[in-house]
Amino acid sequence: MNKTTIISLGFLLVMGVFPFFADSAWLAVGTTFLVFSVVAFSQDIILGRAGAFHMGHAAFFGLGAYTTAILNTHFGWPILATWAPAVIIPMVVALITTAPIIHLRGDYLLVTTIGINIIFLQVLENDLFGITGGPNGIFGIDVVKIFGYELFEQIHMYFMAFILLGITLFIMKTLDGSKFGRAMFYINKDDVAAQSMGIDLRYYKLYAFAIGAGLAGAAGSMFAVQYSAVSPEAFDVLQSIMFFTIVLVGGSASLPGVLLGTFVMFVLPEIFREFETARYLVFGLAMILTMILRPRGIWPAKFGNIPAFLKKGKK
Amino acid sequence: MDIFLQQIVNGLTIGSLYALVALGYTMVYGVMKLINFAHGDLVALSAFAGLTIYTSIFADGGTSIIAVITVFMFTAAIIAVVGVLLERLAYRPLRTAPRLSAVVSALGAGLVIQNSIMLIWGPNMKIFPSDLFPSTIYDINGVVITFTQLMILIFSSVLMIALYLFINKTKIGTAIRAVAIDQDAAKLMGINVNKIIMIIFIIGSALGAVAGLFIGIYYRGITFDMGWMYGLNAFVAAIIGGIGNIPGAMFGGLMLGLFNALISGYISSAWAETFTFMLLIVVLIFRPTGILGEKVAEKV
Amino acid sequence: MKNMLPKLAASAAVCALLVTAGSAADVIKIGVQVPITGKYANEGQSIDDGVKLVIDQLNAKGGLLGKQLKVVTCDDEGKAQKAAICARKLVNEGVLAVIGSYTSGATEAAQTTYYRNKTLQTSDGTSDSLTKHKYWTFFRNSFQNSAQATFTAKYLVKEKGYKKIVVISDYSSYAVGLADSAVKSIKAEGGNVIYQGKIKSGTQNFTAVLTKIKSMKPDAIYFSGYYTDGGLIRAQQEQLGIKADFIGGDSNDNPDFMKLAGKSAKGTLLVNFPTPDFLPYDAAKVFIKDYNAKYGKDPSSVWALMNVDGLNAILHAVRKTKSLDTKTISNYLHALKDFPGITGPITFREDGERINTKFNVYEIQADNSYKIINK
Amino acid sequence: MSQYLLEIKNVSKFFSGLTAIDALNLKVKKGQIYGIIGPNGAGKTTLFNCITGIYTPEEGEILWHGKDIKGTAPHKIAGLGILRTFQTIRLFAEMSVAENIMSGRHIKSKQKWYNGIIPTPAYYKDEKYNWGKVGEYMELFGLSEYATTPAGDLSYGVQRKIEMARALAAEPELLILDEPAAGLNENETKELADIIKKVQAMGVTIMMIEHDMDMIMSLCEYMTVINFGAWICDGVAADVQDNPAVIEAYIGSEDEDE
Repeated sequence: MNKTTIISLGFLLVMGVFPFFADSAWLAVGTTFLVFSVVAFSQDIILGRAGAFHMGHAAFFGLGAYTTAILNTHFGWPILATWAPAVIIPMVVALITTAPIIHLRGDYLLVTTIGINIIFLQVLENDLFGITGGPNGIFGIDVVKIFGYELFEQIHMYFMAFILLGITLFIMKTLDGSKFGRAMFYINKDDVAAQSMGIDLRYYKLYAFAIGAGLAGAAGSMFAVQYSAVSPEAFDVLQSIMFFTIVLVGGSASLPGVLLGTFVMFVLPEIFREFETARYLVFGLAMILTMILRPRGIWPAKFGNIPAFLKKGKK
Repeated sequence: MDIFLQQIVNGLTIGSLYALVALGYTMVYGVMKLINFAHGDLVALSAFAGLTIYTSIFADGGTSIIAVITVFMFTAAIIAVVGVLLERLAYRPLRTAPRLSAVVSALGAGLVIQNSIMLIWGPNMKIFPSDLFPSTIYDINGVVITFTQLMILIFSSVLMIALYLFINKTKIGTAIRAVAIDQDAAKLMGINVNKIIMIIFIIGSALGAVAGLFIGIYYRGITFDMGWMYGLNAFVAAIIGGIGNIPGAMFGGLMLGLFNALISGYISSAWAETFTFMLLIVVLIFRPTGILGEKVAEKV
Repeated sequence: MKNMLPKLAASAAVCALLVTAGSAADVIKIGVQVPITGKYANEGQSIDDGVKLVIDQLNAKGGLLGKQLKVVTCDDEGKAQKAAICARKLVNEGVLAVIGSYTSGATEAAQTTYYRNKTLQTSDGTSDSLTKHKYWTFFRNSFQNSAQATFTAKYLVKEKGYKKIVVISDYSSYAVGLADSAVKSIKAEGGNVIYQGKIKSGTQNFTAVLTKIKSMKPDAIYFSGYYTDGGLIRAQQEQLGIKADFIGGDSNDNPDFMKLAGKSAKGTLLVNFPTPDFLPYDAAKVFIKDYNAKYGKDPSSVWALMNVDGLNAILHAVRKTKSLDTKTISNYLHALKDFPGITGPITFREDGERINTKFNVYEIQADNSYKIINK
Repeated sequence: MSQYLLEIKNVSKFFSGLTAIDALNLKVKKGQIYGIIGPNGAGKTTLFNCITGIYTPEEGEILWHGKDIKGTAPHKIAGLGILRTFQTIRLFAEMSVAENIMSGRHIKSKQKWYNGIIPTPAYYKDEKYNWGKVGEYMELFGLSEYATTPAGDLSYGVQRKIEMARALAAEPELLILDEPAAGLNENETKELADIIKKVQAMGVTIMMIEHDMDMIMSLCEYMTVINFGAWICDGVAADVQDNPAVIEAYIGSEDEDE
């Protein structure tokens, strides 16, 4: 067992017992924390691994949420049946929208991905095809029904989100140990060298966007079910900026880093709710300080994820 | 036809404001390769600071040219100082850090400025008095232009021309261009890079302050979170023009203002932002470094 | 691993503490779910202040049913997602009733949670859909969008006889809802809507849309959004020389409208629920005086008063029924007729709708005062 | 099928009016160590960039096994079996040595598109096989002790070796070395020469740019001299050394070493 596995298992254990100590409000915060962690991980695939400056992730998250909401409320699909489209549609949209801009460098990509988010939001607000519910969004989304049971309680939501996070961690681990994950890192660290090693930049960046969007879509679907409502403001650019910041404050491409980032950027503001107006000021200061003191994030990524049999010689 | 010309006037007015703000983004980007996400919030701050200066100094003295000029000078000076502080505290420690760390720091700084405004001036909309400028309206064959609009157009053109000359004809301007091309080489040539960066922040922030004041005077209502919207539009304008390129920012700002006005006027205001970003994407597909941006070949 | 576990354990401990903290039964808790930060912060803060004023006064007089009252505020930032969290939090605090939220969206997102947990809720949200569920826990303390729309349409078409009407809204659920029902009502009255458009709230520059409208030569512009945009639209309309009457929906009723519109404010028509100044109720004047004495300013708008009315109705019901059972209180409220609120008599319909609200049309005078001009 | 592995035919490359390569011709035989020499700015690296697809020459043909590969994307060039190193070392500095070398195995890996999310038995087998290969190349270059060390932390000489190991891990037919001895001391240079010979013995054809004349002369079986992008002469070491045009080209540019 390597360190990452131990950390993941420890974390899963803590989160597994958390609901038995928390009241329903904190359970809601906990559930949202799990959902946001999944989104943060999916953002991290694109930003932390493939190194694409992507600041429009809330669009893919929202697309998953709206897919579930629309299929369920307008077309009467059961929630379970909406899961596949809630993953596939964001994937396809991510591929279509990023394919023409994937070659853009750094900040140019950043601003165009903000654009994707803004266009998505405008589609929602303008109620395109009359199915998005406009600025109101969509209310009254069903709960998951399985074998005749209705999973409507908060603790059910929590454990569904928990399972989703587990699946996400498994995917992240597989990705990091595959040629796909490594190719993303190579591109991130030096794209010219990566190309010369036969790595197709375009393919792997799009691959990152597709996987990232798919996971974000799954999280979005969960989010829609948890709140039984979706509305545009939950998926605006500020939300994208939050996911972007979570990854960088926590530590990009670092599993514990991203979890910490989500905790710091989402759960702490909930805990400090009492401070009301001043909290975002403190928050901004903390962002600056974190970057100055730990430019690679609170818990930076460590490389050297190689099989044990190669680790001979000096430690 | 007069409706079309009216849209042009509308577009140019907002476009010159975008251009002034865009210059701040582009100058910082040119030298530091950093998107100064806090710049939009500086613009908002300038509007609030300007309003406070005006009401505290000229509480009931009515308006005069001197009053208006004083407000502009004071505000520009204050915002320039804030801009320099911003660079010292939030950006300089990160100059050698990964680029994205500086971006997060900039986002954090924006949050700090925005929420400071809210804590100092409150969450409510503040309103500029309507008599800072005469409320004269000129009607030229059905095309209407107000005195304030005229001032915005004239002043921003003068400032932009002055900046252009400053960058291209003076010694400091040459130094700025040198630092933008290669910081290390400039350092070797004896240029004080820190000083140049300070000058950049002074000029950029002061231009932003002028824009912020004009926004306050023209639209009157100012809110603590308005910086984000102006910032984003101006930033898009800077990229369309070719970020790092000063005439590019001016061109981009005016172009975006016009484009927005025509889209809103003739197609749909509900989809204006969608069209803005479509324009951006189309421009970047054909000119990956913006319309006036230079093509940068990477050394392999 | 070493650093991670304690942190998470600590957070779990914090949560556990919070669970046990708030369960003392000798106080009655009143929840306030409003936007304390964000775009609608001033309205939210004003509602919060208003509620606290009433509760403080009541506590000074010995409380209710011999118990002291306590206000628990939760900031929903005007966002649906935060509203859902607030709802759970307030329910958990064991509040008797919740005042809020200010926006319809945040109210609707929290509604079901309150209903399921038998917690009373009173909100000033005006969206029609709020009373659609017929939750027995929900009481609207303001009025329905469609009621205002019907009144406005009748006034525009029948009384003023406008021939070419333009309807503008922003993107908020409230404004779009009001604009949509206004358009429907105007058409039903036989009126002619020549253009319905949307502006993005806060963009400040509305000249592009207005220039387009200018070419249509309308005789009336109806704006269903908020004063922050309404005042600017009015000012820019006059700058561009569009000779049409400006009629603003209820959310334009705010002193800042006049400041934003400047000299153009004169002659503007506003449709609203009767403001306290125009109501012959001393209670309203007393409340405003007390509010001003405590906070050094007036309530930011009539919405604070509406919410206080909702609160007062609930407190009255508790007093009369001598019960803290929400179902009993709800039944009493549904049977209540013309309870004297500070914004007028209060009567609730079966679905929680406040009925018989009257509307007025005000014309803004040169000195920024209001004059009622409807019949 | 051509008897040459790589043929450069009349290739020209221009940069906004400047001629970087001027109608150049050369032919590389399988198994050769082929040298490209010339003063700084002669267009040597530009030539390599044209071969590896980073630049597309405006004129001429680049024939690989007799087929024109001009304008092929860099990652596809690598797929054809042409791998390179860089004049300024381009390693993935923060990543471990083993991970760096693993990048060479990228094109040899047989993982399916879904293996990024779903592991299959074939995926585990493939991973194991390729890491094993990485181990072999680390052994070959004496890098095993650095397996987990970030590549950027190591000395220049070691980094050069990692770069070569990385390229070699892709099992290339043609290995292109851009100034492999630059910045190395005498011992390291000697070691490098041995490694290059070892690589040649493995059946890999090598093209190299080098300023170290001793090394070039002793290693390269054939070489082409270029200046200002144009051909000056080619031949075996002895011929080139005595060619007056070559001497002139070098003397004409005093500042040959940067």
